[in-house]
Amino acid sequence: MKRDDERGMHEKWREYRRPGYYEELDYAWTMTIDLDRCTGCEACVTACKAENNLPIVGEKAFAQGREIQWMRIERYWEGEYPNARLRFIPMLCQHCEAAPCETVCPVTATYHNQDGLNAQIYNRCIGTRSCAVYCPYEVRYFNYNNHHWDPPLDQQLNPDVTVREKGVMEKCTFCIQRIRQAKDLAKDDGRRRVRDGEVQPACVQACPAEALVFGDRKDPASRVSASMNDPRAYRVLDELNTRPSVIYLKKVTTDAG
Amino acid sequence: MPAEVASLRYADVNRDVVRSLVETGPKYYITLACALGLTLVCFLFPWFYQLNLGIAAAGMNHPQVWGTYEASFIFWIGLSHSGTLLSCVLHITHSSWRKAMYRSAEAMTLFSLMVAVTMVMVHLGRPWFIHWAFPYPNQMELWPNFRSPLLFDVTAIATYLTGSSVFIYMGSIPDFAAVRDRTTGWRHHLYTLLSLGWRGTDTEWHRLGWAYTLLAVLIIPLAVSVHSIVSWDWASSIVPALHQTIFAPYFVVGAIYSGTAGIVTVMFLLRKYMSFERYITELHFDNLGKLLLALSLIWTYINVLELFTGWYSGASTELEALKYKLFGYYAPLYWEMILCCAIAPLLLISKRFRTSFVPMLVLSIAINIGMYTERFLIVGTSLSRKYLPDAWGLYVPSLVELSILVGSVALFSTLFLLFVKIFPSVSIYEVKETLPEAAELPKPATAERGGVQWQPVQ
Amino acid sequence: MGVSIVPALRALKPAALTVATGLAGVLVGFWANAAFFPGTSPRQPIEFSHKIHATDNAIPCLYCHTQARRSTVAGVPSVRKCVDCHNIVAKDRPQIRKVMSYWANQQPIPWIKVHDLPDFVYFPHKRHVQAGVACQTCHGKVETMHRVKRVAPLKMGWCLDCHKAHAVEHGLDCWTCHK
Amino acid sequence: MAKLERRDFLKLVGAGSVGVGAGFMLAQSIKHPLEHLIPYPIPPEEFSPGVATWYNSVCSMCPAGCGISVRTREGRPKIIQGNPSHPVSQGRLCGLGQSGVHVLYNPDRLTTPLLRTGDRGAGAFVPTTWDEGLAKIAERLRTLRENDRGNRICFLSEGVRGHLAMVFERFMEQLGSQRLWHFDFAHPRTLYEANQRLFGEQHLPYYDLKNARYLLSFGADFLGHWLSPVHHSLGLAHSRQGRPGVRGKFVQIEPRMSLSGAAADEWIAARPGTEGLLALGLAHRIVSAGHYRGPDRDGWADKLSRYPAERVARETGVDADTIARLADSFAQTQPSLAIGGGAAGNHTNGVDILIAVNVLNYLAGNLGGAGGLVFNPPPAVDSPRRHASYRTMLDLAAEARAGQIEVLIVNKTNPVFALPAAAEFKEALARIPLIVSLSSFMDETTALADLVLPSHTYLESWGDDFPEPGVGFPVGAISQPVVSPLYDTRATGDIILGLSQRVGLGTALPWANMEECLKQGWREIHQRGSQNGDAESFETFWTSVLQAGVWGQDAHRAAPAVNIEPRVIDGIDVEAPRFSAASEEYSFILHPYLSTGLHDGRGANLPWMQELPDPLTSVVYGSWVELNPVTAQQLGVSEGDVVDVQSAHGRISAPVYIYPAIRPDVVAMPIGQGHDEYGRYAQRRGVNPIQILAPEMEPSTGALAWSATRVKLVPTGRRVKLVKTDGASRQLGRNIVRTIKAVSS
Repeated sequence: MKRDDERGMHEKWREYRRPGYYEELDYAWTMTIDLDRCTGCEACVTACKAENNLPIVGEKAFAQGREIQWMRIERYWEGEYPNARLRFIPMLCQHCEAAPCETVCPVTATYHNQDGLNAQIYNRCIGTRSCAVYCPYEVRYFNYNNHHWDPPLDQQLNPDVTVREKGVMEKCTFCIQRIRQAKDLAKDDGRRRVRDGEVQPACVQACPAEALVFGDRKDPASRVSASMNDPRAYRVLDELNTRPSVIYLKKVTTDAG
Repeated sequence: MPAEVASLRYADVNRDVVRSLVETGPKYYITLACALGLTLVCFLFPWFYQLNLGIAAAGMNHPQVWGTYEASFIFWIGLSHSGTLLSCVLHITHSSWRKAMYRSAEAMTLFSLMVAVTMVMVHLGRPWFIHWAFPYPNQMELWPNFRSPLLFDVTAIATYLTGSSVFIYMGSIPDFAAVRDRTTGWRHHLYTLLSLGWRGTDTEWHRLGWAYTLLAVLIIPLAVSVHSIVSWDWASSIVPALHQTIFAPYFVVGAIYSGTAGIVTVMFLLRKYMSFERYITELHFDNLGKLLLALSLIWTYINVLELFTGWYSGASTELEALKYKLFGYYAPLYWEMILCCAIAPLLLISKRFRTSFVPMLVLSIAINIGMYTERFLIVGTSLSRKYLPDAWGLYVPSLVELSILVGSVALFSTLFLLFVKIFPSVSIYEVKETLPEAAELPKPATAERGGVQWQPVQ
Repeated sequence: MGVSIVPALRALKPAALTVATGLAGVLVGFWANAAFFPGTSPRQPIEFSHKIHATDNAIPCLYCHTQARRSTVAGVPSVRKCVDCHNIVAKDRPQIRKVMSYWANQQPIPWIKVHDLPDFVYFPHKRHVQAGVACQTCHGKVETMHRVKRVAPLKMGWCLDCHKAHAVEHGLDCWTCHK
Repeated sequence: MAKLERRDFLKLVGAGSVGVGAGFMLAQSIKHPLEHLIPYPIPPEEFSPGVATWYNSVCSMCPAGCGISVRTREGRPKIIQGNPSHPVSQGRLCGLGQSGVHVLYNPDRLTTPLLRTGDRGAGAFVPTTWDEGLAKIAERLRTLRENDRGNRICFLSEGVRGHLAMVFERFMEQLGSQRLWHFDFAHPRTLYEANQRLFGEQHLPYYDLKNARYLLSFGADFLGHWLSPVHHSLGLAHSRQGRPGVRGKFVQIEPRMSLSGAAADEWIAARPGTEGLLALGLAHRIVSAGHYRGPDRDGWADKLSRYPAERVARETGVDADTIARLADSFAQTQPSLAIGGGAAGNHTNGVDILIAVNVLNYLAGNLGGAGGLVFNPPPAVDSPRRHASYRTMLDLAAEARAGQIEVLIVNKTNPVFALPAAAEFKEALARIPLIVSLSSFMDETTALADLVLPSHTYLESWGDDFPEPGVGFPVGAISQPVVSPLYDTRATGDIILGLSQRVGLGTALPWANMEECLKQGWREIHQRGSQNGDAESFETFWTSVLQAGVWGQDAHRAAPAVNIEPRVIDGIDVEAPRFSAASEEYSFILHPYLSTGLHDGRGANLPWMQELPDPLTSVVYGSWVELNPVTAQQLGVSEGDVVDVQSAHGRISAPVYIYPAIRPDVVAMPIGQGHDEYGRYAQRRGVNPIQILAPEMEPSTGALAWSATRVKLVPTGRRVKLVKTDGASRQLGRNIVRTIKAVSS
C-alpha cells in the first residue's frame, strides 16, 4: 500500500467514500450509555468540565444560552402528575461515522480520524459555526468570548488540553488526551495496541452508576462490544443516518407490580 | 417611447451625465458625510468591539449559532442578484428599456456583493484566518474542504464578484472615454486611465460587443448558481425546515425578487436626486413592476409549498419548526413578511400603481424589508427548533447586531454615493442608442454581427 | 483630444512613486526585523555555554535534560543540578557566581525559552527520543553553540516533512500533534 | 528619467521611512511573546515534570467518605476521581466530590489568620500571624481551664470522624468541657434513633442495594445525597443491569420527585408525613396476607390490625390496590429492601416513620442477608456520637444568651446559615465574648468571628476516615496531602494540637502534628491486624495503605438474630405528623431538599457546582420554587413569576418553576443558595429556605423537622428569567429516550 502522502487527493477521496471504510479503522472508539443505569446525577458533566478545561462562563452567559457543556444531560418529561416520569439522556458528541459537521467545515477543522473519532482542531477553526448548525445532536459549543478563570482557579487547568480562545468551536473529544496517553504508554511498553479498559474518558471514569462504557468496538472481546450487542442498543436520531459511535441502551420500564 | 426621452438629443445625454459626475452640490457632500459617519459609527465601531470581545457581542447562543449576520449575508447576496443578472438577461434579449438603468443596477450588484462579503467577515469567529478558506499552497500543507457548501460559496461569490466587476467595467469603457473627452484636470487623467485608450473604432466596438455579450451569457448561469449555492449552506444541512430541495429555486427567486425591488428603489433615488427624470421613466417602473408582480407570485407559491411540504411530512421535527415560525416568538415577523412580500405586491396588478413613482418606492422598500425578514426567519427560527427539544432555544439579536445591520446599509450607501460620482450612472452610449437621433445615423458595418448599433460621436 | 494614457500616467507618477516606495519600505522593514532581530537566540540570564558542557566536557544531553526519554518535556535541570558540579568546578567564574547566588537565595533561574511551541501543540519528547530522533534534528548543533540559537523553523510544514519522510504512524493526523 | 526634484525626493524618503518603520513594527507585533523556562531550585522527588502523579486520599465534601484519587501535574492537583480500590466509591465520584479542586483553588479562600477590628459582622479584619492568633486564644483557654471554667468553652465542628474526632474529643476533655458538638444540617439523626430503638444498633446498617431485587424507598434520595450516594448509585445500577436475567425493581415514595424518584420504576406521592403509616399499612398486608410466618406473627397481626388498607389509603392518599400490590411484591420478591430517610425522616414523627420502614424489613426477612440490611461491625476507630440536634443548638443558644459560654470554636460548620431564623442563633452568638473560626472560607458564621485561624482544605492536610455507614466490613482510609499548602493556613488537627501545646494539655495530646497522631493511631490498627498473623512491618503497612488509599478487613459480622421484643412491637406506632401553622392560611407544605450540587450550602462557593444544571430542573445559579402545574394554574403563575413564600417565621421570594412531579399541596425549594457571605460565587444569589423553617422538632431526638413547615404563596407580580439550560421538556414523539418494557418475572 502506498504511504498516505503518496496518494493523490482523488485516490484518498475514493477511499473515504468506499462503503465500509470506517470499519477498517485502527480503533473504533465507541461509548455505550445504559439509560437504565443512568440516574441523571451529572457527575459526568462535572468530570468533563474538570478534565477538559471547560470555562466557567458565569450566570449572564447561562442566561444568554452560551454555556459550554461537552457532556450534558437532557431531560424529558412524560405523562402528567401523578404519573409524571422523567427520563434522562446524557448527550455528547456522537462521533458519527457520517458526521454532517465534517462535510460542512470549509477549512477541515473537523474531520474523521483513523481512530473513528470526530476530531475538532481548535487552531484550525475559523468560527463559521456551520458545524453546529449541521449537528443534529447540538453538541458543538462555540466560544463567544475568551474565558477567564479567577486565579488561582487557573491552576486547575489540565495542561494536556488547550484552553480555547474566542471564535473557536469546541466539543467532546472522547478525551483524546487520555487516548493519546494510553497509546503513548502502550508504545513505552512495546505494545502495539491499547488494552481494553486502559482508556477511560473522564465521564466514563466518573459515572457512579457505571452507565457509560468506553472501548474499541473492533475488539470483539471488549466490554463495549459486549454492551453494544445488548438487544436494548439503539442510536439516537438513527433515522438521520449519521451512524453515531455513541450507542444508547434503552431504559427499561416495568409493569406495576 | 415616452415623450421626455424622445425629446432628448445626444448632446443632452452627454451634458446630463457629465454634469452628474462633475457638478457636486453641498447636499451630496452632506449625504456622503452622513453615510460615511453612519458606516463608521454603526458598522466599523461595533465590529471592532466585536472583534475585540468575540461573537459574544452578538445575540447568538446555543443552539442558535447563526444570526442576523448570516441573514444579512443572504440578503445582500440576494440584493446583488437582480442587477447584473437582469442586465444580462435583458441584454441578450435586446430589451432596450434596460439601457437607462442597467449601470446603476450592476453597481448595486457589485456593492451588495461587497457588503455581503463583509458580512461574512463579521459573521466569522476568527475572521483573521479567513484566508484558510481559499485554496493556496501553504506551509501547513493543508487544503480547504472541497466538500463544504461554504467553500462552494467562497468560490461562487468570488467568481460572481469578479464577473460582475469585469462586466460593469467593460460596459463603462466607452462612457469613460466620453467623459474623458469632456473633462479636464485630474478627472481627465483619471478617465483617461479608466477608458484604457478607447477610441471608438469599429474594431473596438465590435470586440466590446462580442465580449460583452459573451460575458452576459456566462454570467446568467453563474448568478443563478450563486444563490443556489448559498441556499445549499442551508439545504445541505439536516436541520428541519432547512433541509429542502426547493431551497435553491426558492433562494434564487427570492434573490431576484428583492434585487428587483432594490433596483426600483435605486431608480427612484437616481431619478429624483441625480436629475435623471428624462432617462428613467414610467416605462422602467412599469416594466419593473410587472417583473416584481411575477416574482412575487412565484415567491408566494414557493412559500405555500413550503408550508405544505412541512405539514405533509407529518414529522414532528418539521411541524414544530413550522409551528415556531408561524406562531412562535417571531410570528409577527412572519406575518409582516407575508404582508410585505405576498399581499402588498398584488397592488402591482394596477398599471396606475406601477407608473406612480412614490408608491413604487414605498412598495419596493416594503418588499426588501419583507425579504430581509424572510432571511432572518430562515436563520433565526429554524436553528431554535432542531431535533432535540431539550436543546431548543431562543435567539434575540443584540444591539451590536442591529447596529451592524443598519451600518451595512450605510456602507452600501457610501459605496453607491462614491460610485455615482465616478461612474456615469446612466449608460451614455446605450441610452443614445434608444434615442431618435440614433436612427438618423448610418449604421456601421459591424452592427449586423456585433449587435452594437451605435457609435459615439466624437 | 488624445486618448493616450501616457499623460495621465505621467501626471499620476509622483503619487504612485510615493506609494510604491512606502510599500517597498514595509517589505524592507519586515525583512529587516525578521533577518536582524529574529529572536531565535535570546540573551539568557546566565551565559550558559552548551559548547563548554557538551563538547569540551562531553556531557551527554540526557545528563541534564533527564526527562526527555520519559516525559513530554525534556526538563530543564534544577539549580541544584548546576550546583552539584559547580560546588567543585570553576567556582570563581563570574557566571558561576551568578548561579551560586541563585542557589543561595533558592531562586530559580529565569531561562528564556528558545524552542517554544504554541499551547495547542502536543509534542512529546519521549516519543521522538525513543524513536531515535537525535536532539540535533530539531535543536540544531546545540553542542557547538555558546548561546543557543533556534535553527529549525518549528512550523507545521517542517514537522510534517519529517513525519512524512519517516512514514510516522498516523503522522499526518491532526490529533497526533494538536490537542 | 526626469530629474528628481528636491521636494519629491523628500517625499519619497519620507514614505520609504514610514514604510520601513511600519514593516518593522508589523514584524515585531506578530512575534511570539517571550516565555520563560523556570527550573526548580531543588528537583522534587515525588513527580517529574510532564508526567501525572496520582495520590489516593479521602473525599471530605460530604459525609459519605468516598475514596478518591487525585491526579497532579507539576505538583498541582488537576482532577479528582474515585479510588478504584475503595469499596465505597469503587473508582467513581459524584460532581460535588470532583469539585474538591475548586475548594482548594477557590479564589475566596482565607489565606492568613485574621483578627477582627470593627464591629462584629461588619467584616473588618486585619491579617495577623499564627503565633499571635494562637497565643490569643490559648491564653483564654488556659485561664478558663485553670479556673475550672473549662465548660464555658464550646467547640462546634462539622461532622468529623477518625482520629481528628478523637483529637477534638481529648482536647475538649482536657479543657474540662462537655460542649463539643458536631453540627451538620443534614445529619440523619432520626435514622440513628430508629435503628437504635428497633434493632439496638448504634451504627447505621449497610443497605445492600446491589443484591436487592425489590427496593422500596420512603423519601430517601439515596442517589442524590442521602448517606452515600455514589455507593448507592453503583448498587442500584448493579441491581438493575448487573445481573443477567434479573432486574431489581425500585419504588420511591415521596411528595416531590427527587433524583432517586426519577430513577425509580414507580413513583408514589404519598401525603407528606404519612410514609410511616403507609409502611405499617404495607406491613399489615404482609402479615394479613400470610407472607410473614415468624413465631411472633400473632403479635404483629394484632398490632398491625390498626392499619387496615382502607384507613391507610384514606390517610396517605395511596389507594388500597397499590398498597396490596406493593406489599405483596415486597414480601415475595426476595431479597427486598426498604429504606427510609430524607424528607420522610424530617417530620415531627420522623423516628416513627423510620421505625415503621424497618418493620417492613423485619417482616420481609431482609435483615442480615445479601440484598437486605447488613449490620456493620464497629469501625476500627469509632466516632463519638456528638451530632448536635436542633434542640442541642437551641440549648447552646440559650446558654450563650445566659452568658455561660465564653469561647466558641467553630470548625467549618456554618450554623448561622443552616439554622432557621427562628432559632435566633446569630443573635445568641453576639453574647459570646470570643468566637474563633477555623474555616477556610469567610462563611456566615466566620464573618461573626473575632479570630479566624484558616485551616487547610482536605487536599492539603492529613486525616483519616472510617465511612459511616460502612460497607458491611471494617474500612478505613487515610487522607494525605496531595499538594503543598497554597497559603499561610494550617491543618485543623495541627491547629488543635498546637493549641493544646500552648495551653499545656500535654500528655493526652502528645503529638506534634496530625501526621504523628495518625501514625500512632494506625500503628494500633496495624497491631490489631498483626495478631491475626499479618506480619508485615508498620512502615510497609502504612505505605501500602497510603498507596492503595484504603484499608479493609475481611471481617463480616455474622448476621445477628434480630428478634424484636414484644415490648418494642407494642410501642410501634406512628403519630400523625404535626405541621406548623394553620392549614387554612398556610395552605402548602414546604418541602426543602438538599440541592444535588450545593448539598446543604457548602457547595455554593464552587463555580462548577453553581454552573451544574440541577439534575431535575436544569436551573443554574439561583433558587426557585417548584409548583405542581395545577397549583401554578390556580395561583395564576407561570415559570419565572416571583412568588413570596411565607411561613409563620419569615418569608423569602423566588421564581416559580413548574414541576410536573410534585404533590399539588406541596411546594419544594432547594437548599444551598442564599448566602450573605461565602465568597463571590455564593454571595447574593437565591434564597435560603432554611431561614423560614418553623422550629418544629421530632420530640424524642430533638432533630429539626425540616419538612414540617407550612407556607403560603403570594405572587409578587414580578417576573424574572429563570436561568436554566433546558429548552422544551417533552420528547414530542421523537423517540430520543427509548424505553423497553421489562418482561415481568
